Amino acid sequence: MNISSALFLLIGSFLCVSGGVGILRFPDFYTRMHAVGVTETLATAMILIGLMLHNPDFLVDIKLMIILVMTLFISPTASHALAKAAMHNDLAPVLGNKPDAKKVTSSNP
Amino acid sequence: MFLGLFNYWIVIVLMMIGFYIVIAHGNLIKKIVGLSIFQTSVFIFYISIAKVDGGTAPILTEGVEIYSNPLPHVLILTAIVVGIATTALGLALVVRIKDAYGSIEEEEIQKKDNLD
Amino acid sequence: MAAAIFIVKMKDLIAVTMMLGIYGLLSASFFVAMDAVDVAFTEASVGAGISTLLMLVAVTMTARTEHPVRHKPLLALAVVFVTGSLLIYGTLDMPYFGSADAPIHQHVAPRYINDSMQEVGVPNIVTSVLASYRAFDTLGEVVVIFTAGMGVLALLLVVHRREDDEKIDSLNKSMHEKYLVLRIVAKMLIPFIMLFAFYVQFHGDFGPGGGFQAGVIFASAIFLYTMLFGMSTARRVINQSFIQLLAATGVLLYGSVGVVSLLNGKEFLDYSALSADPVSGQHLGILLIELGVGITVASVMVIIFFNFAGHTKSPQNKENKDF
Amino acid sequence: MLIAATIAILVVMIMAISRGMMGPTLYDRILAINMFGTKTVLLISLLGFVMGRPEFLDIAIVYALINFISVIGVLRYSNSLNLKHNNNPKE
Repeated sequence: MNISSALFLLIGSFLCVSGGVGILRFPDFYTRMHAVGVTETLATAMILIGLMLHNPDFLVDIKLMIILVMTLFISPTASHALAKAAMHNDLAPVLGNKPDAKKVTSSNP
Repeated sequence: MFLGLFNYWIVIVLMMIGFYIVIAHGNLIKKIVGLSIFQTSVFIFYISIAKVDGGTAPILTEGVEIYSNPLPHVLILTAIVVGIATTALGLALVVRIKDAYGSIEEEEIQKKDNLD
Repeated sequence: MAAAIFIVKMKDLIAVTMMLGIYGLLSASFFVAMDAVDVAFTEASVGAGISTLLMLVAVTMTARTEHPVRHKPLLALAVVFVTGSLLIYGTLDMPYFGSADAPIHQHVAPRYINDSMQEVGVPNIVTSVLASYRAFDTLGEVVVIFTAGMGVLALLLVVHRREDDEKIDSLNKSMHEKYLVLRIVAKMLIPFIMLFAFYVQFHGDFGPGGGFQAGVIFASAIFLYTMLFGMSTARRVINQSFIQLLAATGVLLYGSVGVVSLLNGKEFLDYSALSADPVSGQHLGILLIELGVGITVASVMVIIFFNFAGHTKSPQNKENKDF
Repeated sequence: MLIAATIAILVVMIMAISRGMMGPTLYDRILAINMFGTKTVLLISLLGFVMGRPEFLDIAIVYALINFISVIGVLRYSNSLNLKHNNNPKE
């Protein structure tokens, strides 16, 4: 295994874990979505590039490339759709330091 | 010593969870979910007994001697698709029951039947 | 596996459905770890995608929340506990996980693994067993799927009234603004998904894949279209009776391959009768059969989805008429 | 390194599941599913390399597609559901 591939994999794993921490620790839906949406795309790209560098086979590289391109399409689109749907159904974000807003968020199914 | 039987135990726990949902819950959709968990536990059982230590997927390539057993894979592959078809049939029945009785809770349906 | 335990407790049926989706993904990754790539393929497309969708549609059509259980679940718990411990007692005699000398690996499996390359000439043993050695079994499965599709049709058939085009267009326009980004991405993806389905269909001899998976993937592309462009538009593109015809054609294709080999003097579904060279006959037979399976599965899935999703609308229409 | 990445992804999957369980709103759960799906894609491609047979990336492609479709489906039908909820109280 060469160093560059290991480096990419390391960055990818780190981003993944930070996204995971984000989804657990952030206070409301929008911030969570931000954490996931941003890290997910980059982390996926990093890990897939790491695998590409790791692997000599051409066909496998192509398949990884397809996965990468599709993730780059799909992941932001899904995030967009999710946020839009949440906004449409009046899911209030937690703004500033207003503790009341949290109640609104949690009471909404 | 019994660590080698671990896979069966996971299967049994899952199966019992599915079974519990089916017998203890009155909601028909929940019952179907329970059935599908039960079903998946059977899939996992079949697949886990097909695994051979050190074997790889049963697609022939050069330089590989040990393959996992392909037969359970075949059975489960078809079973999954049949499973979704039958689940859809069950859900269709639930929808019709909802149309006819206005409810999908077992007890309410029975009450309505007794009234008639 | 925690997802399953959680499902028991949830009252909100939508959340249950979500967890079922996660459970499907989880079990599919388990299948990959267990070397069952073909099964993982199927579970990926079925368990995670379509079953979640169907459940969700059914939930939207019925009730969202579950009523609290009135009677105590102790009896059920006791029954479950007793059954579980009996089963665990039963496992004590079972062969250990992964041992190569378990009874299951002794009988037909070595023959499949060692001889299928000479007899069938297909590297993917799962495909060769599915479509050649156990073809009769698979025919039965396909018929079951076909019957289930017909059952759904019988239960939920909505007589489609053709809405006037203007209404469809106006609906289309309002949806267009709402789902603009999604529609564009979907337009890019749908051809790719369909192409990929064909790849899965015809590459099934060499890698994981085959008729069942391809059918499900193809159907899911149509689902995507239906969800984003509306039911009536999708019905304009894909005619319901045409789909029903296709579902029957798939089964018929499968069966007729069997009959042809019967007429050529071999046994039912013995493909070596299809060509002078047994191995190329096998290839041809597997190709045709997988095609039949793919057509049937795809069209049955589409039938199921159309009727489920179409059914949601019919009560609303009735209400409108009442007012 | 491959194994380390696999373990990291497994940890993240556990995090996503727990968010799916806790998730106060429906959208949190959908988010958790979406994240879980993407992580499954990565896990499967990594597992292929760990087990030494990386030809099976087709499964990962299917996952990426199906994940998208199911998220869209969930959103679409949850929307229609919420509309129904708003209408029902009058009856």
